[in-house]
Amino acid sequence: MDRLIVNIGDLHLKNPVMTASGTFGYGKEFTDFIDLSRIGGIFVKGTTIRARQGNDYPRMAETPSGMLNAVGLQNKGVDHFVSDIYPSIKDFDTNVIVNVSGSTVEDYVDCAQKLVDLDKIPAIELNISCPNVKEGGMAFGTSACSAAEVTKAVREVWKKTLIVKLSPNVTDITEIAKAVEGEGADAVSLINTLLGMAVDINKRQPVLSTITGGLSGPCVKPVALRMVWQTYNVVKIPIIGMGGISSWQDAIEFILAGSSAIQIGTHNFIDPTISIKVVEGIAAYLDKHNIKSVKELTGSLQV
Amino acid sequence: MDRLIVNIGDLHLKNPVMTASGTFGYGKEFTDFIDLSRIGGIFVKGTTIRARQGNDYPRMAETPSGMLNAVGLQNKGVDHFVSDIYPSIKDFDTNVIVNVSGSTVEDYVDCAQKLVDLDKIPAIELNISCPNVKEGGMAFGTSACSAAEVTKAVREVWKKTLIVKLSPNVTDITEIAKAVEGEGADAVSLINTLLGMAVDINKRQPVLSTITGGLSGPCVKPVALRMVWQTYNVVKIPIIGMGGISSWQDAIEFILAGSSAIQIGTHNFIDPTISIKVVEGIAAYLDKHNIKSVKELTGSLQV
Amino acid sequence: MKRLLDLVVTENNQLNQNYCLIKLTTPDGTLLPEMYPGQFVEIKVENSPSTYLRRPISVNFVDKSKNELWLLIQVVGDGTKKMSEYSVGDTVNIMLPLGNSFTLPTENPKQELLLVGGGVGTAPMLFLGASLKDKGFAPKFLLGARSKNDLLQLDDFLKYGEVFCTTEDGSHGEKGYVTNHSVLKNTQFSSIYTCGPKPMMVAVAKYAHSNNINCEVSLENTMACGFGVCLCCVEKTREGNICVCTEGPVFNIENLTWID
Amino acid sequence: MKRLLDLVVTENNQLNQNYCLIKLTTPDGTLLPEMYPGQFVEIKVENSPSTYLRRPISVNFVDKSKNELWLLIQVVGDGTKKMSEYSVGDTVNIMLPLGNSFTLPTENPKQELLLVGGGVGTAPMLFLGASLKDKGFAPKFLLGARSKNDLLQLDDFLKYGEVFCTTEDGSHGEKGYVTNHSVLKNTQFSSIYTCGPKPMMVAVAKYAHSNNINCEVSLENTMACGFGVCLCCVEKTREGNICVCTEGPVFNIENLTWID
Ligand SMILES: Cc1cc2nc3c(=O)[nH]c(=O)nc-3n(C[C@H](O)[C@H](O)[C@H](O)COP(=O)(O)OP(=O)(O)OC[C@H]3O[C@@H](n4cnc5c(N)ncnc54)[C@H](O)[C@@H]3O)c2cc1C
Ligand SMILES: Cc1cc2nc3c(=O)[nH]c(=O)nc-3n(C[C@H](O)[C@H](O)[C@H](O)COP(=O)(O)OP(=O)(O)OC[C@H]3O[C@@H](n4cnc5c(N)ncnc54)[C@H](O)[C@@H]3O)c2cc1C
Ligand SMILES: Cc1cc2nc3c(=O)[nH]c(=O)nc-3n(C[C@H](O)[C@H](O)[C@H](O)COP(=O)(O)O)c2cc1C
Ligand SMILES: Cc1cc2nc3c(=O)[nH]c(=O)nc-3n(C[C@H](O)[C@H](O)[C@H](O)COP(=O)(O)O)c2cc1C
Ligand code: FES
Ligand code: FES
Repeated sequence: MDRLIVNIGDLHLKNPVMTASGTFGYGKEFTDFIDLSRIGGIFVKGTTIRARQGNDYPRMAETPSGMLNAVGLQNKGVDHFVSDIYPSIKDFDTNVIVNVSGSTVEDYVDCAQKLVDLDKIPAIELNISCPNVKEGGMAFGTSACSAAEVTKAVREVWKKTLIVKLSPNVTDITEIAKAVEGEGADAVSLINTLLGMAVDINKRQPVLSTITGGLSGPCVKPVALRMVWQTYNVVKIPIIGMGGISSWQDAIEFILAGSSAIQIGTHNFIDPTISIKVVEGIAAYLDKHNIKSVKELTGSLQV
Repeated sequence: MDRLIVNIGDLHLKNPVMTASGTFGYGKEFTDFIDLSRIGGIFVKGTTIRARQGNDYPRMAETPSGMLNAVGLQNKGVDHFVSDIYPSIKDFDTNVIVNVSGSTVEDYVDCAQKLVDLDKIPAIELNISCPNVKEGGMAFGTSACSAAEVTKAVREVWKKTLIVKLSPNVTDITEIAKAVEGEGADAVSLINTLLGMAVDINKRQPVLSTITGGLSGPCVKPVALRMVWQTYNVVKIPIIGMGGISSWQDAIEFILAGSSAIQIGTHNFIDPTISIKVVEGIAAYLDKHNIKSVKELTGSLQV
Repeated sequence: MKRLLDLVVTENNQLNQNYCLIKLTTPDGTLLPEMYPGQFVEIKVENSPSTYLRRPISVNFVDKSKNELWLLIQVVGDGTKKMSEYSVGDTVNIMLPLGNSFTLPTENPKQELLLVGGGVGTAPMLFLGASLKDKGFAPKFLLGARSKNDLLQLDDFLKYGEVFCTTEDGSHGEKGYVTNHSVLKNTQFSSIYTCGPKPMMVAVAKYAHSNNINCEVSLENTMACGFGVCLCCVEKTREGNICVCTEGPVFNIENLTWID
Repeated sequence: MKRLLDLVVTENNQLNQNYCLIKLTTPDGTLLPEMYPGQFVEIKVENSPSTYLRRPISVNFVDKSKNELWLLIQVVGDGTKKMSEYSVGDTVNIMLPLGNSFTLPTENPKQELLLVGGGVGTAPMLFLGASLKDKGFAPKFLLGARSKNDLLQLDDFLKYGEVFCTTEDGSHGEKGYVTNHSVLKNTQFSSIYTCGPKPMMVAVAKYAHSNNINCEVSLENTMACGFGVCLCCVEKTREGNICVCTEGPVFNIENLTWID
């Protein structure tokens, strides 16, 4: 399966298929269904410097071909991750990448610093794009200036692979991508959720406790693909594409549009084996079209 | 049906249900299916100062719960509208509103000026948000400053109701809404299409001739509702909400979130009678909940 | 261990206009995984444009002799409508078993146990009652519904214990709500188990709490995944926000904030 | 006048693995609207999560005696798959009739007319052939397919005229493509009508043009609405971008830019 190998910074992936933060727990929840060693990597749940209870229930609304969530970064904090979770997942035979969130630059830096010594964490993903909490960093992700600032600060303490996850809730994602590239990010991942809303017409209330929430699933795929393509045309660092991927065909679309690797999010809920199916589908596509390496496909769209 | 009456500036609507520009032709195409006098108004196809051939085929891609289009404002120009189309539609017993597009401020102003003397055109909608052509004005719609500029210029020549149609492809739609309100727009309508993309993995090409296109349909509803809600909280002028409405329930969601009236777009293709069903559904909802006027519902979400 | 199985429909009985009882088995005769009362499954609904996520459904009963899983479905939207249209022989993709289960008492078979179900919340009570009887208890059932027509599976419940009913219109059993039923006054229960509409469960929980009766409730918070990864289904408990799909759906009321 | 009708399935014949022939009528016996060869309908497909838009399908035949509309369906995705699963008695929401139609000659019943269909593009040719015969012409059919198994409705075609076939694997008729068939050399046609895969239609158009034969093609551009409001289905013609759903699907090749 050499033809599936890709590299993101110093991060070596046996294949380009990974699972998105907040949709795959810590990987353990999936071991009943799949062999984790067969996927390229796992992005674990958004982690913050302090424990967070998340938002009030209701946190979820189903929408046409997708869903809104307002989880709000519920997690037990980075210290708990280091002491209690890391030991139980560090021996997974795949890349475990921590998704780091914060409300100040210091939060991000402190959180990253706590992870530096974990041998089996080859990369972190800076979540500057969570729309669900003030502290989720979407404010960072919607301005090139502050996106650059947080990237720069974390880059100083984090020497391993640094991925910055971008928000789609912006006028021009390429500006943000260029800004974080300029500060030394090894890769960008996109997209996080689109800010959306649902209304309960019987109660005459918003469905979510937070009024608005993050939209994900197949409905966002066209927007995500467009942003990957736009970004591919302006940055040199690799792109990790995501947003609505629910089949290997979707994954190929993202790769052709410029992704070096992809993440699967919401669809893990519907089919916890989807990541394996995508790995197999990509391999079969390469075979069928006689393509030697998936790297050749990245951005190879004929326009 | 007095309880369905709403006013948008000087525009009197017998009910809040209208049809969106580019999805309803000039209304004539629907007379086989519905009685146009039963809906609040019709927004005709985007009109430009000069005739436009539009983009090359393919212009369409189906997506999960929606579609991408790249029509590119194909139309025969405003003079043709005035001389050939207006006479055949001016006697419709409903409001006919012209959607005006341009690539320069002068284009918009000139186009508006040509429509001023048409008695039966009570309002125009400035499309500063078409993502499909350079000249579609999306550049105007993604900056508060230029949105204000074009609104101001048209306001000077157009004394009847002026509606400005906003682009969702922005970091903060409320800024643009406030800017056009500040220049005297009587109402804002939102959302136009989200910029998206689709890839043909067999041809390894974009599906659309223009690579990217405008996403519409139920998939965009959560984003549209959120933007209506955000805008409702910052402007005093009425909002005409749209994006994915395909049932009366959807329409009620938009009204609760802050819309004074709504437009139905893509769903006209699937069910050309949908506008009538939405009128009837809203009326029945008011009855069931003992609400005297649909005006009371606007923005009445309990949060 | 959680499983993802394609089960085959062996029966689909329309119980009344809104409810149906679906029975499923494995296609190849392999045994169904062990399931416990209170657990649920997640169903992948095909051919429903408005149903993107799986749908959580309680284990209504497990018929070990026939290797059958029973699901009691109330049609409320397109997902449950599509389930109600399953034909014998159809294949259904199901994730199971999910969630924790009711706590069965281990001693004193003479103690009085009450199982209270309202609406489709009666679903998990059948399996719970059967399991209790199996262990030597004599559970009592208290079932509430709008009217006679909405009382489901009465013959099945009767196999496992005495059945009491309330209907809002008085068309069967006592008129009114479950919490007003005379059996609560006439019997000293040591535990109450309940599932149903939230207002009913809250009323039962308050009754149990103020009468010092041990009480477990089964929640139906909206879920996106059902197996603990999305964190959407949380209930506020004394220990903070807790996932209903993994640490529930069954909770002891003393851990919830309802009775405050 | 365009209509939006709920028609009822009276027959659904699986012709082979990928094709089926569906017959529909009105539920109450009212007459179907008048339809002309080359026109199409737009079908609302239910229960298909990936099918949001209606699907355009050609009028394959109108059986006036039975008040039946025939549709020939090739299964290529979920929309057409769902159509192939229609049962007798199912209701299908259809918009019809749509588009223009083939130009039938009005004089000289002896003139030679060739109707060329490839793949599912044979669909409109049956109704066209029947209408021509009705008007006193003796149309010839030239049908191309991958192999014998993909040649559809041969018995029906034979009712209206002589049938010639080509298959790519030579399993029926002449081996090769329609444009190489000997009937083109042996007969002096005054008009050719064609529908099928674009490369085939282009080849036929070029042949006709260079042989000074009048030629009409029926296009299958992707459509969002089917009735002239979305402007998505345009074909580049000598008069600019023209909607295929209203000013087509039938075009005289001299108006297209293919033969340049
Ligand atoms: C642990 C658990 C066990 C359940 N057991 C059963 C069971 O045994 N039998 C059964 O019929 N149903 C059961 N439910 C409820 C069932 O999951 C929902 O009725 C179903 O998901 C609705 O799907 P739908 O597509 O038909 O309706 P939708 O179109 O999704 O919704 C229709 C209406 O139902 C409401 N609704 C949707 N989901 C829920 C929910 N989880 N709780 C309350 N209201 C909801 C919606 O707000 C909407 O108003 C259970 C739910 C949970 C969480
Ligand atoms: C005027 C007209 C008449 C037609 N008549 C018939 C007919 O009589 N019988 C019949 O079986 N089909 C006919 N078609 C084609 C038919 O509309 C498509 O095959 C159908 O829409 C595919 O729907 P789906 O959901 O099954 O596949 P999808 O999932 O939508 O698509 C499956 C594959 O088919 C391709 N495809 C989709 N639509 C078209 C299209 N319009 N043209 C070419 N490729 C397409 C897609 O790119 C994709 O690769 C006609 C099309 C037009 C425009
Ligand atoms: C329930 C849920 C929780 C999420 N939590 C996080 C998170 O903690 N951190 C993060 O960066 N993204 C989070 N996301 C966003 C996803 O990682 C992903 O960017 C997004 O869902 C788009 O991909 P998809 O359409 O494949 O789901 C979450 C998404 C969902 C649905
Ligand atoms: C095919 C098509 C053409 C459109 N053309 C125009 C246009 O000319 N001017 C305009 O302002 N909006 C145009 N729109 C956008 C719609 O008016 C509407 O804003 C958008 O589709 C969202 O609503 P919907 O989801 O209900 O379709 C077009 C949309 C579609 C699908
Ligand atoms: S439903 Fe996803 S964690 Fe409970
Ligand atoms: S398909 Fe909409 S105009 Fe032709």
